[in-house]
Amino acid sequence: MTEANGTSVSIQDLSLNFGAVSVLQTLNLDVAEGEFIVLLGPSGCGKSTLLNCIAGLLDISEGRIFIKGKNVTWEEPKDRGIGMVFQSYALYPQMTVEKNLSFGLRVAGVARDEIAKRIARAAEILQIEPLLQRKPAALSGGQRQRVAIGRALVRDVDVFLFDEPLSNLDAKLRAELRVEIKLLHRKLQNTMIYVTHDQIEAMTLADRIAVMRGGIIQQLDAPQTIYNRPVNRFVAGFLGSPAMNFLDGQVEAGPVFKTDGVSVPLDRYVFDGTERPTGACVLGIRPEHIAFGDAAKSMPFSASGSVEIVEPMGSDTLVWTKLGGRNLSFRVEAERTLRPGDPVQIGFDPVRASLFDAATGNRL
Amino acid sequence: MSDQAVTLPASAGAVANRLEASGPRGPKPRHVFSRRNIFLYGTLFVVAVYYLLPLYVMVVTSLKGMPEIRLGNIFSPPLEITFEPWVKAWSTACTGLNCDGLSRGFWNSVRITVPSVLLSIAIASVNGYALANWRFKGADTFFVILIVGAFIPYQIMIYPIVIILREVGLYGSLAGLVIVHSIFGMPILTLLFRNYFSSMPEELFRAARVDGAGFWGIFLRIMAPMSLPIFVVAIILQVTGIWNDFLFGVVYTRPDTYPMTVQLNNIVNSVQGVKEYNVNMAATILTGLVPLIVYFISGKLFVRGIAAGAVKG
Amino acid sequence: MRYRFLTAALAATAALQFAGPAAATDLEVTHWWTSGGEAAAVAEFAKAFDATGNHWVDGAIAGSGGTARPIMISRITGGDPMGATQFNHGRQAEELVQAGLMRDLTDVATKGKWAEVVRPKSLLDSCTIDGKIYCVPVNIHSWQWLWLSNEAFEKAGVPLPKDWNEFVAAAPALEKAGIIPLAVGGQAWQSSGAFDVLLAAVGGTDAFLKVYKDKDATFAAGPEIAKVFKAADDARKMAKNTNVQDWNQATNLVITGKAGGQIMGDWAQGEFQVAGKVAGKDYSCLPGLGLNEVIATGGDAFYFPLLKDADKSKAQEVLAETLLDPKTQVAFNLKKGSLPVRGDVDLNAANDCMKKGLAILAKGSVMPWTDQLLSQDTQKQKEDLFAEFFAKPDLTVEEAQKRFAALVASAD
Amino acid sequence: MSKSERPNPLFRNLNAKIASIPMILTASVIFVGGTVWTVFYSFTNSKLLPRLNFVGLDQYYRLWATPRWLISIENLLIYGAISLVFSLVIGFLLAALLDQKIRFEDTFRTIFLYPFALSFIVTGLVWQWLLNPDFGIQHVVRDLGWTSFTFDPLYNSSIVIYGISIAALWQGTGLIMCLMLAGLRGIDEDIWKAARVDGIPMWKTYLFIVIPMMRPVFITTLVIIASGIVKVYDLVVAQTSGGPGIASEVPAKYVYDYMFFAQNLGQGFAASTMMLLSVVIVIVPWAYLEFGGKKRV
Repeated sequence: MTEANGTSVSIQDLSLNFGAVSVLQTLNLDVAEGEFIVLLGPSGCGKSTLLNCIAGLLDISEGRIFIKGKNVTWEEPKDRGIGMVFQSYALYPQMTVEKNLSFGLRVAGVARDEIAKRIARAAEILQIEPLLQRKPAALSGGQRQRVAIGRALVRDVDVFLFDEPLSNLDAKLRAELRVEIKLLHRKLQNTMIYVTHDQIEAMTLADRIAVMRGGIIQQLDAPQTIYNRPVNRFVAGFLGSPAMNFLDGQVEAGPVFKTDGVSVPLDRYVFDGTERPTGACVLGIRPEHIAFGDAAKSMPFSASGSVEIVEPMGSDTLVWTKLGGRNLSFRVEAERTLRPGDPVQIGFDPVRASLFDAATGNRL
Repeated sequence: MSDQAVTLPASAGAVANRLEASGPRGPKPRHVFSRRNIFLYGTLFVVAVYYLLPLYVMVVTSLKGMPEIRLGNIFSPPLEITFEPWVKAWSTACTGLNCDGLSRGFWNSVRITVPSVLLSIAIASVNGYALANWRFKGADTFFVILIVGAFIPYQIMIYPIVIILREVGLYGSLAGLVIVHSIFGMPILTLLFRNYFSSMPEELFRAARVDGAGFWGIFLRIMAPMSLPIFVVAIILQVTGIWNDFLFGVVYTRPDTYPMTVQLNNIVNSVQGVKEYNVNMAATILTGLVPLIVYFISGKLFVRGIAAGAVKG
Repeated sequence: MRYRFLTAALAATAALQFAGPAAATDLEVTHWWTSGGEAAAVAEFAKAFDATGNHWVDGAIAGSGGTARPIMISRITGGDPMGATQFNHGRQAEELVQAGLMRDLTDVATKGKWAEVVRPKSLLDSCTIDGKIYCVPVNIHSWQWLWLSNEAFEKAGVPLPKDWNEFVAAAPALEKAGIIPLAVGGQAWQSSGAFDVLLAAVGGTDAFLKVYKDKDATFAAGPEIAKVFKAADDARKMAKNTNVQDWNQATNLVITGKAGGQIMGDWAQGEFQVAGKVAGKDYSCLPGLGLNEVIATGGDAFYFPLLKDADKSKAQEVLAETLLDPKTQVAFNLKKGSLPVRGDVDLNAANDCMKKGLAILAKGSVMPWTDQLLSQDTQKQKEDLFAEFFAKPDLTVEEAQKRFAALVASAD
Repeated sequence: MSKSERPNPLFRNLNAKIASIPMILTASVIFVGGTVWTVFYSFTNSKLLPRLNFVGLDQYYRLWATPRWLISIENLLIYGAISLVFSLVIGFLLAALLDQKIRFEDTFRTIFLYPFALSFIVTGLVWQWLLNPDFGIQHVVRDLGWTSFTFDPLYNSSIVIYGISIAALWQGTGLIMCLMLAGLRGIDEDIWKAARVDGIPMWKTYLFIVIPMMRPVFITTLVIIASGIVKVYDLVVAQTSGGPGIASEVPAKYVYDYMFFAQNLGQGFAASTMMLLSVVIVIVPWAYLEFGGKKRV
């Protein structure tokens, strides 16, 4: 993962317009050799479009794309040294698994024994040897996606592109294959660019996550950084399940955050810049960072309220209460039995919180 | 829907049973002669009679002798079955001095239909594929022109095409006729193929591109093998259309290469004395036989292909 | 050039002697003669031509001339001409000749002394454009006949009419006996032709020429033509129960006694013959509807497209000669029911009706017909008008005459 | 920049362009070229052969003063309205009936579809015969004793165009039914389940839910029906040749007759141009909206 000295994929000032609609806007992204990058965002954010641009399946309007130091902006997909895995697997239905795997190699005129060698290796890695003579229609979803990955594998390329590869699978299979992809990456040490809207996949797989919205990369960082220090309210809200709590209010000199009868001292909060802003802002705090009961009392901020709703999740329980007139959720251990109406004491350490400008949404 | 009719009440009945012993229990009874069924099959049957009537009359008449036709009722079955009219229609009916019936026209039609069907489908499928997957600038404009072209009555185009064919020296040749059929088959076929290829997963096409296949590689190795239903539809439409064509056949061929429809028209309109309805009907059925057989064989595939080519827009 | 003329002349001579060239040449001949009598007649041509050692490739196109002509013209203008083709002589092929697509037959005609043998002379005039001869007239067809079913009149108990007026008078009796008085097929040219016949018979030759030759629209709107329209009105009333399309289907109604009569050209006679009917006994004919015994010299002619192939060109000449050969003329015209274009042939075999026609011809009572006088365009408009007139009883005589006059005014 | 040259836009998708040459030629040379040529010569007085003798709009004045042309237009409108409405309604109803999970569906479908395999010439001949009052349906019914029964649509000027439509519908509804059936099969089963649970009557489900969902099918169907309507020719020729009189004339026949029978190309071209114009006015904006401009990502 970390001979990150060489740059594998480099995108410079890339823009893509469809007529008057701008889909990607002056985008820059450098992916290091062997790095696992996840492009994360809601649908329509341009993440798949970006991936297709990298693959050469879409012609870009502006900018350049380098793969392995070579300008591939105008190259055909096959000449870019990439392999790609699609959401719908995109297996050729009339060909057997083996033919599916070898199609690209046959097109490229690779020698027959070399093809056999590569297929054997890929089939071994993905454990699909028994399936080689079957047609895609006779495979389960998970098997199909393995074959689709295999198709990228046999190409023996430097860069793997994944376009929401697990979205069509059920939850259990998704978790299994997620692990397999991670193992695969560790084994192959290839550069991988992975598009998903699933934050768990992003968090578990990525070396770095690029959170996208409206054709712009909002934040590009390691998963933990993005989780803990989101650069804006969008990123903060998009990552994390259950979602971060937001409280609208004011920052006043002190600094202190105030909203309907609640004031949170911000002495320990690490501001982004050196300036101490004041004015309308939003305070975000993740449910797991809210302490409960006795532990809450020792927090720099603490308040009391009553339970509104209880959502048992199995491993823990999500409890909803009100703070300053707004809904606030927090986690308690599954063993705790709370009922609506029970009084609760909550508290948190502002160092764990995030503060966003109410107007721009940017982190303060 | 019918299986729900069985399963839903069954489970509901299980619950009810515990509460009320006399309630409905087990599968919901179904009546073969329910009002719905009588209406449904009754309507279908009546409509089917309307559709079959002409065929019935054709077959029955073609098996009757002329005296019987003159006396009788067109719907009554033949008292005495004769295959004479069929033999005559196939091998001895006259047009002018040629008295070899439809037999010659049959082979001419085969010679015209086969290459025309192949060429028109080859062109239209590639067009549809290029339009669906490789849209280049201006392609849509040409496509719109093509679709509008589908509305142009053929009669209007006869003269310009005569001139064009004359200029390229193909007038009167089989090749010329094949080209004409390909041209006029192009709009609807291209529309069908374009719709069909558009409905295929885009990712498949992308995967093939990543695999390094080019325009022709993707078409021949990925798209075409997946497109059996739409090819069947195209074949059916073209075989029927070209086999049944009269206008181009008569204008762009010579008498010794007249297709079957032209000869049918000649036989039917060459009234020598009394109209021989039985021979006409036999000739009519014979002429329609090839497309009819194609339909009967491939009916199911036709619906499937139509679904794929027409439904997704 | 001189050499070619020489060989052509030699070939023509050879053909006349029925010692055809050794190498048989296939010559495709297109025509629209497909009814029983017509097919029998055309077979005579084919027989005679094959006897010269060449081969007649028959290109019959069924339907009417209206169906066949576009196909012939497309082929000639499309650069794939046949060896020879039928047209009605007159103005149908005018433009093809002007465009230089048709072959000049002047040399063949001079050799064969056509100018002397073809009679009446107007036939050859119709083939002549700018002093050159472009076609071979093969028969004389006249439209002006009323064919009557003797059987039908017997059944209705009325005597055979001697002219149109008596025929109209007999109509109610025929109708009462369940007989259609007048059979007029549904095709437009039949109603239009019937009107022209009425115009020539009821209005007279002068009126006919005034309208169609001088294109006198005022006259066409006048009282004399109104009389013709009155007659046409009678005709359509008598014909209203005819449910057939083809002319020979209509003739067949007369043959079988289901209809009293039919206004149709002399080609109808071929149908009577094929059906084994005898003129004077089973059927009767009234030339000029019994009112104006004049024969129009319309008819069929063969035109020869200009061909590149020398052998075929030679065969064309042979065919041209053959068509006018006295024996062929007799054989063909007897079958076809038309009159031969030569005055010097022996027609003893001719039947009653044909002899009537020959007698009129011998008297020189001839007139030109619409094919020679009017363009196809005008003909077609006329057809449309009379098709509508005959099919639509609520199109009044006055309205129809007004439209007819307007048509004459714009005719060419 | 780098070693890869910016490709000339003309050569991008080169293979696709090469493959589209037949289409481009057909569209531009035959359809556009032929049309332009036709329109151009409609301003001349060409007779048998095209010639450049311009007469301005004379051919058009004459066209619109010709009763036969006016009748043709009127007939086309009637025929078009009948074909459109009845093909769609009958086609849809048959498809809906067949979609009820019935037995013998294949048999019924084949029965409804087979006429489509027959040419208009054949169709016309058969129906001309069935509708002939002397030995067709009328004759048979009269023989059964109902002597005043009259059913002679092809021989009655005022209804002949409806008579012609009988055969047209017989021939064409099968295909429409097939298209509709395909469309119905493409509807998500869950829609039906939802409608059933909500207690929506079946006809309402069809009318308000299913039909709106079948828009693409209706569009393809419309293209097929409408192009058939404009082109109607053989059927009329085979059944009535435009008769009785000129009561069942249609524009395509007018064009053909005047171009070839009357040897008046100018007039035929003028009529063609009017037909083309109406097609273009109706179709082009729709076709462009439907097929042009729409970009796929």
